[in-house]
Amino acid sequence: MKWGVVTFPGSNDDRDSLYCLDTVLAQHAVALWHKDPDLHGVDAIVLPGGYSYGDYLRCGALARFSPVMHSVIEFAQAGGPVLGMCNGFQILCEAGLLPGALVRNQSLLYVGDWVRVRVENTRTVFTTACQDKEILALPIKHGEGCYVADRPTLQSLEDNGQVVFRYANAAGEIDPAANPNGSLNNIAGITNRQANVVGLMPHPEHAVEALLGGEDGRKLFCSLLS
Amino acid sequence: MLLAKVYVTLKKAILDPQGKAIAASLHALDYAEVSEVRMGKYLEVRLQGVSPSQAEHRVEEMCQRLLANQVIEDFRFEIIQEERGTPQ
Amino acid sequence: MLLAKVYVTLKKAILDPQGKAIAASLHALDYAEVSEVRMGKYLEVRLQGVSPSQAEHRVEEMCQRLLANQVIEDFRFEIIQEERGTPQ
Amino acid sequence: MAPTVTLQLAEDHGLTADEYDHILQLLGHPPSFEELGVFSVMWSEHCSYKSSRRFLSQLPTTGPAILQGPGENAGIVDIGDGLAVVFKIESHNHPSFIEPYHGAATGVGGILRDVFTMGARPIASLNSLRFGAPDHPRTPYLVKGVVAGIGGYGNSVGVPTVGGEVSFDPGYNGNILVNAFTLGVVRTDRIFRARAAGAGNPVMYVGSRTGRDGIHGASLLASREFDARSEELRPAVQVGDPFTENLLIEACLELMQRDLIVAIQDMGAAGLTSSSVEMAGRGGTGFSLNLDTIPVREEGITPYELLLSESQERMLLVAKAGCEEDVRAIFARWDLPAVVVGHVTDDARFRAEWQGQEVVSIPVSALTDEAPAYERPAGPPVDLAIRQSLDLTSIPVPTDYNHIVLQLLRSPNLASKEWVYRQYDALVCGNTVVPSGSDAAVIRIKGTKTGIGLSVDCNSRYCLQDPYRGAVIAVAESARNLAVSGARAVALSDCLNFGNPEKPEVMWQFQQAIAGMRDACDALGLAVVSGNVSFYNETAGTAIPPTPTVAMVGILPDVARHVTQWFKQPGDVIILLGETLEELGASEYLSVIHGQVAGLPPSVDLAQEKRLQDLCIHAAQEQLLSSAHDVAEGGLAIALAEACTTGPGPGIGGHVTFAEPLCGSLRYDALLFGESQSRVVISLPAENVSRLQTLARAASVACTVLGEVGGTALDITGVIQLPVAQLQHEWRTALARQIGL
Ligand SMILES: Nc1ncnc2c1ncn2[C@@H]1O[C@H](COP(=O)(O)OP(=O)(O)O)[C@@H](O)[C@H]1O
Ligand SMILES: [Mg+2]
Repeated sequence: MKWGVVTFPGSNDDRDSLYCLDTVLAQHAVALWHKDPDLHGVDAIVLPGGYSYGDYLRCGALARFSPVMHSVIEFAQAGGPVLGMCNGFQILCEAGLLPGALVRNQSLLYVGDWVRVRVENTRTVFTTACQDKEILALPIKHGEGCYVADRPTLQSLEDNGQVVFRYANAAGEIDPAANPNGSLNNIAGITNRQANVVGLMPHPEHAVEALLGGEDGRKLFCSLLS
Repeated sequence: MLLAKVYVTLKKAILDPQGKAIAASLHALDYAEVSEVRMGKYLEVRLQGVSPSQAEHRVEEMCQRLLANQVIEDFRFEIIQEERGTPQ
Repeated sequence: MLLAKVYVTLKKAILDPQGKAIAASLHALDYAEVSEVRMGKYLEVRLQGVSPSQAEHRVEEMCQRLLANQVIEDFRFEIIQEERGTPQ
Repeated sequence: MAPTVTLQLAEDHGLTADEYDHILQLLGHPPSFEELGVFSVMWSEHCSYKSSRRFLSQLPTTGPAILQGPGENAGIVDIGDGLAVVFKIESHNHPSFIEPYHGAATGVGGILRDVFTMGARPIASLNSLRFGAPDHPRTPYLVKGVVAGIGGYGNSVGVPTVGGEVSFDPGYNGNILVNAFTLGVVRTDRIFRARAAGAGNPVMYVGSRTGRDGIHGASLLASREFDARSEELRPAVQVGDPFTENLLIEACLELMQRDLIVAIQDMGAAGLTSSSVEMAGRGGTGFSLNLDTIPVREEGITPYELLLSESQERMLLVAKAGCEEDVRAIFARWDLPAVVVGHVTDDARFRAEWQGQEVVSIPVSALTDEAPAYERPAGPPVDLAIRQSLDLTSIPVPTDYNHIVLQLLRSPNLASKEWVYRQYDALVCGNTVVPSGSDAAVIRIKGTKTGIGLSVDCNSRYCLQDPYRGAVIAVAESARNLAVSGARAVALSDCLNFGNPEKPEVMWQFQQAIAGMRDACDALGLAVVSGNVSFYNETAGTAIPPTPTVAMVGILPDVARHVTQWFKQPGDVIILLGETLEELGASEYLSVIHGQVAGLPPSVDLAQEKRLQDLCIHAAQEQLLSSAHDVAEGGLAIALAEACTTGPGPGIGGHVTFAEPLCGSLRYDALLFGESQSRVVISLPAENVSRLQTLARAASVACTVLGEVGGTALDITGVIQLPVAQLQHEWRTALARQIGL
């Protein structure tokens, strides 16, 4: 299993994602460079967090046009596993690989914290290792993580079970009070129809070591290994 | 030189917390007459060596491809002639 | 109902990282004709129960006090009559 | 056309008549307009330290682990495994008051450059913030702007903010403090310094283009009192570009993996001028710049502006002759310009030419060694004795202690700072073991067992009442915050924020604070390896309370053995280490409950402090402790309340009973809320108690069993009975409520 982690100018969690994959999970992982359309034969792609191109127009807007993304889009359309975390999720939406968009948190404040998400779909390539309705503790750190989509889109997401993670409270209930950014239907992460592309605002790559606060994030990466 | 003034606004259906917050602050400052505030983007794009009609079509394309995200935003723009070196 | 269209732009000499990055991307997308991009804010402020002339002076005040950060930004605005319920 | 230089013009540049005469002597002719600009910034307080140099030299700056003390862009401490940490704290006070968002943001950007310019990858930041009264009309605006700016830059650039401090005092109403700290990690064989060498070597400019940003930020903003005229200085405010800084970090670190450069330095205050002069000065060489080659952002920038612009995200480096292309290639990969703008010379002069003529030619030493140094008159404020006197009998002993605990927890200085640090990315870089929320932040160093402890502290009320003791306590408390977390303090960076040094009482405060820091460092075996002096923090003639901020760095040999401040395990025994005296002077209790700022700060026995800290570190290494929390502002009662409430989740209660000698001997309010130093509240499993007592006895540290962890209330027999849920709610929500955020 060979992983590729894309580095865009302004990516921050790219190094952390690589560390998570190669050092913590002992995977073969390589860095992919935004200017290089060659995917170097990777089997799975991670779009990391950070502020690609400064996120200066809209989060993820400028990244989607970088040379590597053309290849990533083809890779995804051919069924290749693609995981977008935080900024990576925003890029997937801007690139049209996932529906909807991520806008400014309702609070208008950046929020860095640990949250709970409930696994709503265990059939995506990144959630097969999770139990249905399992609660994962994951960190978030974003200013624009409020998921929005028009009614029909939202409806079809729900109807097709494309919602993968929802913000939940300690009891595992989908509680508005547990929603850190105002996302519609407490959506924290979604997948495409083929369930090979997953995007989420939380940072599973920052939840793989007990020393650093938790290991629930391992499940997403291990799903692909099992 | 040509100047394209591009206005990007949130679709009506998308709520606008920034606009809401600004309206609230204005009310706090006793501007009771304010009934609504919507927050958008205003971009000035300066163009060289293209005709106004080419510009029309190029800027339309820039907006569709990059400047606006049509899932959540609408855009409109106007193009004006600008005397050298006096961008306003 | 009155609609104040407020344009807030960075002062000329102030660095505009956003505009810079957007211009770079437009070039990468082969819009070579783009010579400069400046990023600003566009606010729609709807006003009720004030006359256009009152509005003029109230909105000027709002801009100075809240809407623009005059340390780094300039503003201008125009006020138009808006037929009920058709904000564009 | 450049104006002709006169004494008047020199004075408008912030130079005195004497200083101008000295310049005439040094040059032998009147300076050109550009030369005047260069002198004015290099001789400004901000760049020349003319009022502070003499006294800073009293601070201990060496030690077995110290690889680099003051004098470079940042200090360096060896942490073993062939690695070192590089760190510095710096102020950005005036810009942040004028434009809180961008002022704070560019403060973060600046300190980052000081660290990665030495070859280190920045991995953690702290910030120390001082605002005016909570109810001052400008306070909410400033708090929101500053915090958003620190987050906006730090989060985007990709360096975690893992700790800091915030406090409020009317003394900062017109002059807030924003002190930013960054720590990086570097291989000891890959440290870069800013010493130019090798006549003929090309000088290269990398990073953002130069605009008219912040002309005279150093001389006018940072080196003058604050008054209405500051409004005119507004154009001096700079906007930061964290995206470009992010690229600059990666490009510079990539560059430093190769053997292509001799020296590198960021362009900070006084921009191109100071970085050139400092690099040449340290290397004993000269610099010759061709200003026509500087990449510019707009047309018509004058040579004067090019020399003094403080545009952000720029670096100057001396490449090895012949390596220009390789350097250019690396920066091109990151889409950054890298341009040759001059070369190193052997004539020890700073030269700049523009459009074929030399606009600057000054001996480098005239700008560095020859810069003025003053021993300004110093004397205590006239009302010192009155201020320091406190008649406790005039303070009524309260009856309802529950009420007082709640009032204190609501005070913005004690309330949770969660509203602030939730806006920071504390996790990026993947090293954060303990983020904001405990006494010290702890980060791990990848590839080793080592952890680094970080804390930034200063109680400016203490410093106002007694700057010597206040500074001693700032050092002692920040080291204690590390010790209770399991880390041994090694070295610190200081940010000395004071008023106008031309006033004897301010100079006296400064000298007292230096003496206090020196004595505390000597006693605790600490070195000062970097820092920054910020004078002229005044508004309309009133100085801020003296604020010598201390950012402490320490080491945990085994990061897994770190300790946090909150109770964890029902049944654990609660113990107080250290002695409680009847000390209410300058306390939060006195100010919040009785509206008084009076008396002397608590006394400190540095030998006792050292033994206490060693004990805490030892106990952590033996893994005896479930929690450890130092007793600071608010005293023992608040320390206990914090141990109950500050952990993740709903918290946990504690039952405490005061026996002799604690009670009886002193006033109850002093027992509960006095701020006697060298005290720590720990909790530990019953089976570890006797071992701990043995260690405490050996260290001759008083060790008093207070009670037991458990239940859902903080219960101090006979005086305090409060549900943890209520404490937690009050404490968590107070800041936003009190400030109106
Ligand atoms: N501006 C800030 N940025 C980040 N963390 C902060 C800030 N202010 C306070 N904190 C965190 O809040 C906690 C309490 O701060 P403080 O009361 O100053 O601790 P202490 O009294 O032990 O020094 C600490 O963990 C500190 O790091
Ligand atoms: Mg403490």
